[in-house]
Amino acid sequence: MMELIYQMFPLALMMATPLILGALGGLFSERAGIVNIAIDGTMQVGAFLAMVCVLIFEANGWPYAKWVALLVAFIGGAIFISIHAIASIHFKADQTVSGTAVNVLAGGLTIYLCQIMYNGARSTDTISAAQGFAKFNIPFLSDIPVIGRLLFTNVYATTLLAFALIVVSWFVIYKTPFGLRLRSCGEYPQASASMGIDVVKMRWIAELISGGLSGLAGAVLVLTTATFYYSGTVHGLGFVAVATLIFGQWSPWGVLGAGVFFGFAQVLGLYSSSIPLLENLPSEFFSMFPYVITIVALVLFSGRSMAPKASGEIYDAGKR
Amino acid sequence: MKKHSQLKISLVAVGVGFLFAFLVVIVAGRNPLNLLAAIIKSISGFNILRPNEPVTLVNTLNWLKYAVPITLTGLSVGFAYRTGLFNIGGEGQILVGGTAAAAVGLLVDLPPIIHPIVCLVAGALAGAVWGMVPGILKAYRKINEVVICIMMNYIGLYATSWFTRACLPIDPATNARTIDLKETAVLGKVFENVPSLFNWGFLVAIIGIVVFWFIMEKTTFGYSLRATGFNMEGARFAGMKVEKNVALSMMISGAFCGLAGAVLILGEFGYGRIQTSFDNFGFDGISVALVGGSNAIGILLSGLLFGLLKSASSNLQMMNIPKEVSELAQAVIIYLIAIQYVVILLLDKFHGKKDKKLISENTEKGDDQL
Amino acid sequence: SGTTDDTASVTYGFVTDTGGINDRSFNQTSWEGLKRYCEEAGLVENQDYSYVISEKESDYVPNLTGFAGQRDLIVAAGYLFEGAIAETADQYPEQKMLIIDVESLDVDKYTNVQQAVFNEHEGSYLVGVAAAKMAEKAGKDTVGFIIGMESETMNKFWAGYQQGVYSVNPNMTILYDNVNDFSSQEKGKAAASKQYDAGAYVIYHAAGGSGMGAISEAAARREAGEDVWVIGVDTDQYEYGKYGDGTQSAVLTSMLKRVDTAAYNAAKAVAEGTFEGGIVRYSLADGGVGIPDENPNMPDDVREAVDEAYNAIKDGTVTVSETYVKE
Amino acid sequence: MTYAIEMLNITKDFPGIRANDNVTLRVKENTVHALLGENGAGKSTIMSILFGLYQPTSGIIKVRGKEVTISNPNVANDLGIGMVHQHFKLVDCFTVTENIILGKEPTKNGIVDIKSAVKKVKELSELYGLNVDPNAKIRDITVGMQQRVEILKMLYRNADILIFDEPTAVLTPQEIHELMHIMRNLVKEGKTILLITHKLKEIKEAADECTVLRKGKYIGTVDVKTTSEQEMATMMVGRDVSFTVEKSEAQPKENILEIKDLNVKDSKGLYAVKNFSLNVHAGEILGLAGIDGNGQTELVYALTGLCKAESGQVLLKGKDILKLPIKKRLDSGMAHVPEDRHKHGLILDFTLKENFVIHCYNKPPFSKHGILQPKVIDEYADKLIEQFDVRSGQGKDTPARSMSGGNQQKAIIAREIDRSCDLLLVVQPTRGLDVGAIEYIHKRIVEERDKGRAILLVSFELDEIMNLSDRIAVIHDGELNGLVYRKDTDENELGLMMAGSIKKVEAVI
Ligand SMILES: Nc1ncnc2c1ncn2[C@@H]1O[C@H](COP(=O)(O)OP(=O)(O)OP(=O)(O)O)[C@@H](O)[C@H]1O
Ligand SMILES: Nc1ncnc2c1ncn2[C@@H]1O[C@H](COP(=O)(O)OP(=O)(O)OP(=O)(O)O)[C@@H](O)[C@H]1O
Ligand SMILES: [Mg+2]
Ligand SMILES: [Mg+2]
Repeated sequence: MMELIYQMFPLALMMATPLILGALGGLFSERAGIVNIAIDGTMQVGAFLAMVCVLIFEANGWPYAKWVALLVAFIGGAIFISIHAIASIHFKADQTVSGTAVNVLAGGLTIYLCQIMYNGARSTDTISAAQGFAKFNIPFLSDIPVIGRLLFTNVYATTLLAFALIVVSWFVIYKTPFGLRLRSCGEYPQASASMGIDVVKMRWIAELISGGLSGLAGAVLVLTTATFYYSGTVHGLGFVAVATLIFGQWSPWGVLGAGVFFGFAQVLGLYSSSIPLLENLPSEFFSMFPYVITIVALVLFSGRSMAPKASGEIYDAGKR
Repeated sequence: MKKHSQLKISLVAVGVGFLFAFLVVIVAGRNPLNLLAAIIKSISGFNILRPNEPVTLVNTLNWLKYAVPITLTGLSVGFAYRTGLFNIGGEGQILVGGTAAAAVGLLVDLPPIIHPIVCLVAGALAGAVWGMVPGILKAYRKINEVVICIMMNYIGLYATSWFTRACLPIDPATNARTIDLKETAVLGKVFENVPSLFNWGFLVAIIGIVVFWFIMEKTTFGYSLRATGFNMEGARFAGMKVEKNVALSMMISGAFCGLAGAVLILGEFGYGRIQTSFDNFGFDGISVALVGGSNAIGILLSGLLFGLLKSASSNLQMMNIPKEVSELAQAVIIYLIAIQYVVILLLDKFHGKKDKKLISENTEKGDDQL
Repeated sequence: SGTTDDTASVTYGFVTDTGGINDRSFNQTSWEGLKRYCEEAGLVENQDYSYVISEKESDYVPNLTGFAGQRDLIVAAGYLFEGAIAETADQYPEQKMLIIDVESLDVDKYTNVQQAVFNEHEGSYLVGVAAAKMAEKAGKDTVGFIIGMESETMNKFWAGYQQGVYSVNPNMTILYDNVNDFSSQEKGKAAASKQYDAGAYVIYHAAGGSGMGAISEAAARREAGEDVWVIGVDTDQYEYGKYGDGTQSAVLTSMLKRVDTAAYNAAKAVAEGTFEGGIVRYSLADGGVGIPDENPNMPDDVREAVDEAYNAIKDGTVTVSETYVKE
Repeated sequence: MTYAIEMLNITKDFPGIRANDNVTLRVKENTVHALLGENGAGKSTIMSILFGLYQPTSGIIKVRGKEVTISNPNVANDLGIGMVHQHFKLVDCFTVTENIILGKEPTKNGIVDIKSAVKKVKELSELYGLNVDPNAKIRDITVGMQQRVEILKMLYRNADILIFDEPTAVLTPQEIHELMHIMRNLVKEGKTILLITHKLKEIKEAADECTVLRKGKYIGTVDVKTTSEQEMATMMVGRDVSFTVEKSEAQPKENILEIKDLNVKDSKGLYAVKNFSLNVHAGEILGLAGIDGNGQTELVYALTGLCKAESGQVLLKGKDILKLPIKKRLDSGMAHVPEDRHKHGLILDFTLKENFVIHCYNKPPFSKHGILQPKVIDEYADKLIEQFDVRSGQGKDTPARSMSGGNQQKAIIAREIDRSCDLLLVVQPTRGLDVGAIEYIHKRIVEERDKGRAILLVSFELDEIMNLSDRIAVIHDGELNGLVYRKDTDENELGLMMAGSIKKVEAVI
C-alpha cells in the first residue's frame, strides 16, 4: 500500500503544480479585492508564450530555454492580466464579466497568433523532451525516510518552485508591511486609503503578480506535461484552480493542501485498478471522485468562509 | 450622469466588437469584405460576393439553430444572476438534462407530441437537480456556489458517461453513443427540406424567454428573488425565505440548462451522447446573459447575436477568415459590457457636446429675438 | 457548383471533428492526404480546397452543409460524423462525400457516400509484436496500453494489440488504462508514468491528445537515461517524442492508419470520375494500416519479427480478430 | 491667537450639487471646534477636503498659518491632521494593532515588527486613558472600543489636529461622556479638535467654538459658552425647533407583547439575553435603554425571528410566536423598524415603491394569484410618499440607494406604520439624522401610540428614550435591570441601572 502511495505522490504533485500556481495567482488578486476568474485565460497565454519561447531558443541553440520560458510566461501573464486590471481598477468593471471577456480573448488570441507564427497551424510546433522539465531525485533529501520518497523523489523542479512560492507568498502576505496593506485592500479598501495606502497601486501590483503566477502556471503545465500548445492544452484547468483557491480558503497553505488533494484524487482514479475493493468500479467513478470528495470536504468544513470581504467590489475613492 | 439604457450600451459594445473584428482581419492581411460577406450570408443566406449564388434558408436557420441552446443557457445564467448567484455549472446541467431526455426518449413508449414534452420535462428536472446541489449548499451551508458548480460540471460529465453506458442501449456500430431515440420522442425539423437541423426546440427557447420575463418582472416570486439577489439580509428581514429562494433560483436556473441539453439531444442529435469533454454551451450562456443584462429581452437579443457569431464560423472559414476572429469580437463585446462605466462616460461626452450645441443654438435664437 | 463542367477544376472541402485540424492525429493526416492530392493537381488552397474546423459536435451538420453543393467532394473524419453525414446526404443526395471510420450507413441509400474503415486491429497486432519483442529482448515481461475512451473502434486497437503481444509471448503482462479523456496530456502522462513505474517497457497509446502526454513521459524518461519506449498511433508520431538534441525520439514506432491514403484516393477518384459510394476497407494487405518504413529505433531482429507477422497476416496464415478476450 | 486651520472661501461642486458654497472655517489651536449642520449640509465634505479625500473646487487652506495643498490623506497625515470617519475605517479581521499601524508599519529586517507595535499602542492607550487591548480583533470589540482604535490611529501618527465626524452617533451615553472626557484630555495634551455633530448637547459639553453650516453655506461661528442650544438650533435649521416631544399622558390598555423568561445565545454561543421578561401594552411607548452590546440586538433578533431563542416564550396578543418563521411573525401583527437601515431596512437597489411593498407584495391587492399588480403598487407608493413627506428625485421610482439617510428612514417608518400592526418595534429610529428629521419621526411614533399601538423603542440614546417613553426598561448584561415609569426617573438613575450599579424593577403592569 505504502509503495502505491509512493508511486502516486509524485504524479499527484505533477498534476497539482499548475493548479497550485494558478490558485496562488488568484489568491493575490482576491486578497487585494479583485475577483479573478481569468486564471484560465491567463494560463493559456502563459502556456503559449512558454512554448513559443522554448521553440525560439531551441531553434537558435540557446541555453536555459525552459527557465527563460517561465520568466517570459510570468511577464506575459502579467501584461495580459492588465486588461482585466484596467477594467477592474479604473473602469469600475463587473469583475466577473471582465474576467469572462479575458478568458474568451485568450483562446482566440493564442490560436490566432499560432496561425500567424506557424504557417496557419492552430498549434505551436513540437519541442524536444530535453527542453521540458524532467523529474529527478533530490540528493540527500530524497533519502529521508517517508518524506523523502513522498516529496523529494521523482519531483519536478517546477513543483519545488511552486512550494517555494507558497512559502514566499505566505511570508509576503502575512509578515511584511506589503502583505498587511494588500490584505487591507481586499478587506476594506476605504480603510486602506484613509491610512494613506494607494489602493490603486496596491491592486495593480497584486494583479500583476496574479497574472504572472497564472502565466507561470500555464508554462509549468505545458513544460511538464506536453510538447506543444494547442487550444485544448489548458482545457478548463484554470477553473479548477479557482476551485482550488476557494477550497484552500484564500490562504497559501490552504491552496497547497487543496492543490495536492486535487492532484492526488485525479491520480487515484488511475491507480484504482491496483487497489482492492476499488478495482471493479467503472472508471468514470474515479474520474468523478476528486470532484465528489471536494464537495464532501467543502460541506464538512463549511460555515467559515475566509473570503476577502471586498473581493469583487468596485473601489471608489469617494464611496463612504 | 445620464441614464443610458442597457440596450444602447450593448449596441455600442456590439458595434465596437465588429469594428475590432474588421481591424483584426485587415491586420492579418485578409480581405475585410469577406468578413462582411460571411456575416451577411450567415444572417440572410445572400452572398454579396457572389450575387448569383442561389439564396437558401439554410444559413438563417442555422443561425437560429445556434441561438436556441445558448439563449436557454443565457436564461439560466441570467436567472441565477438576478438572485445574486453565479451559475457556472451550466455544462453539467446540460449534460444531465440531455441524458435524462435521452433516457426517456429511449426507454419509454409514449405517443408523439407527448413524448418530447415528457423528455423535455425530464431534462429540466435533471438540470434542476444538478442546480439544486450548489443551490442548497449555498443556501443552507453558505458554500460558494462557484466551486460547487465547477465540481458538478465534472461530476456531470462522468456521471452521464457512466449512466449512458450502463443503462441505455448503446449503438453497437460505434459503442460510443446510444441507438437512435424513438421516433416519437424526436423534435422534428421545422423545414423538412432545408438541410439545417433547426427544429421545434426553438419553441422551448421562446417559452423560456416568456417564462423568465414573467417570473422575474411580474410575479411575487420574482420580486422576492430579486430582493434576495440585491440584499439577502434585507430580504430575510422582510420575512422572505431567503434560503428557499436561493435554492429554488439555482434549481430553476439548472432547469433552463437542462432544457438546453434536452433540446440539443431531441432536436439535433436524436441519440444519447457519451461525451469526454464539455461543449461549452454553458460558458457561452455566461456571455449571453452578461451582454443581455440578465433580462429576458436582452438575453433573446444577445442569444441571437452570439448565435450569429457561432453560425458565422463556418462561413468565415469558407471565406478564408480565421474563425478566431469571431472569438476576438466576442471578447471585445463582453469586455465593453464589463467596462460600461467608461462607455457611459463616452456616450455622455458625445451627448454633452450635442446638448451644448443645442443650448448655444437656443441662446443665439434668444439673442436674435432680443 | 456541384457538378463539374469541363472548364472548372475539381473542388474539395474538409471538415474536422472536434479534435481540430492540428490534432497530430487523424484530422491532420486526412487533411494532409487531401492536400497532397490537391497540390499534385495544382489546385489553389482556400479556393479550390479548404477546411472548416468544428468546435462542437453541433457544428458538424452546418459545416458539412456549408460545403454541400459547393464542393465536389467533402471529406470528414471520425465516427461521430455518422449522423451528420446521413443528414447532409439526405438533403444533398448528389453530393459526394468521404467519411472515415464509419461503416454503418446504408450503402444502398447513400450511394454517393464512401465509408472508409481501417483494420486497426491488424496494425495494432504489428505494434503488439514489436512491443513484446522489444520487451523480451530487454528481458522485460510487461508492456502497456493506454486508451482515451472505450468505443467500438478503440476496442479494435486493444484486441489487435493483445493478440500481437501474446503471439510473441503468451505470458507477457499487458497493463491497461483508460484515461477517459482525449485531451488531457496530464492524465496521459500520469497513466504512462504509472505503467512505466509498474514495469512496462513499451507503451502503446490510442488516446489522441491525452496520448501526447504518454509520449512526453517516454521522452522525458529516455532523456533521463531510462530505457523505455512508446508507440504512437494514427500517424507517424516519431517527431513528437523528440529528446536530447532533437534527433532522437522515444517513439519506437507508430500504428499508421492511412487516413491520408483514403482521402487521397477519394480525391483522385472524384477528379478522374471513378468515385464510388459504399464501404471501402483499408487493411494491412493493401497498406491501409501498418507501421512506418523508417523506424530508426527498431532493432533489426524486432523489425524482422514484425515483417514476419506482416506477411503472415497478408497471406492469411494469421487472422486478427476484431474482438479478443484472453482466456 | 494662532489658527491651527483656516479654510477660506471653500467651494466644492459634485456633479449636479454644490456641497460647499464659499465656506470659511477658522479653528483656533488647542480648542475643540464644533461643526454643526443638518444632514447634507456639507460637513463631511469640507472635512474630507481638509483630509485630502476631495479637492476643493475653489478656496484656500492654511495649516498653522501656512498655505497648503492637501492632495491626498498622506499629505494630511504629514501635516499632522487625522480623521475619525463617520463610518469607521477599520478592517474587521485585523487586530487593533494591525489596524493602527497599517500604512506606517514598524519593521525589522523587512518584517512587520508586531511586538514593538503592540508596545507602542499600549503606551499610547495608557497615556490618553483609552484602555484598549492591542491584540483583540476588531470584530470582537464594541463600537466604543473601535472608536478608540480610530483615535489611536491618529495619535500613532502624531496627528495634532484631530477631526471627528459624528463620533457619537454610535455611542452609548456613558461612552459619549467618556469620549468628551478624552477630547478634553487631548486638548490638554496640546491637540486641536474638530468635532462634527448634530447634537447640541455634546457641543455644549465639549466644544469651545461652533461653526454652523446650512445647505452648504456658511452661517456663522459662535462662542459655545455664550450661545444657547436653542440659538444654535435655529441657526442650523433656519427656523425655531422644539426639542421636547409634545405628548399627552399614556393610556395603556391590554397586553400586546409578553416576553417570558427569554434566553438567547449570541453568535459566539454565550447567553446574551438571560431570563428576560417584559410586557408592552397597547397605547404605551416602552423604551428599552441600555449600553450597546448588552443583549439588545439579540433580544430584537429573537423577537423578530432572525435568530433562535434557547428557551422562553414570546406572546403576541396571547399567541406564542417564538417558533414561527419571520414572515408569520410579521403577519401576526408586528411591525419593525430595524437598526441598520441599509442592511435590513431597505433593498437599496430597489426603487422606493418596490421597497414600500416589501411586506405585502404577495398579498392582495398588491398581487393576485402570485402576480404583482403594478397599478395598485404605484398608487400605494404615491399615497405613502405624500402622507409621510418622503422626498426623492424621481418620486416612487427613485432607487432607494440615491436617497438621503433621513428620507430613507422616513420611507421605512412610513412602510411600517402603514401596516397598522398592534406592535411596533423601533430600533434606533433616528440614528444619524438631523433634528428636523428626528422631530418628525418622533411625532409619528407618538401618534401611533395615541392610536393605541404598543410600541417597543430600543435606543442607545438616552435623550430619545427619555423624550418618548412612557415606561423605561433597562437591559444590562442580558438581564432586565430596571423597569420604571418615565415620570419617576431621571437620567442619572437610568445611567446607574444601565451600568448595572442598581436594580429597580417596579413598573410592572
Ligand atoms: N461623493 C459625492 N458625490 C456627489 N455628491 C456628494 C458626494 N458627497 C456628498 N455629496 C453631496 O454633498 C452634500 C453634502 O454632503 P455631506 O456628506 O458633506 O453632508 P453632511 O453635512 O456630512 O451630512 P450628514 O450629516 O448626513 O453626514 C450632500 O447633499 C450630498 O448630496
Ligand atoms: N456618491 C454619491 N453620489 C451622489 N450623491 C451622494 C453620494 N453619496 C451620498 N450622496 C447623497 O448625499 C446625501 C447625504 O448622504 P449621506 O450618506 O451623508 O446620508 P446621511 O443622511 O448622512 O445618512 P447616513 O446616516 O447613512 O450617513 C444623500 O442625499 C445622498 O443622496
Ligand atoms: Mg456627514
Ligand atoms: Mg450622515
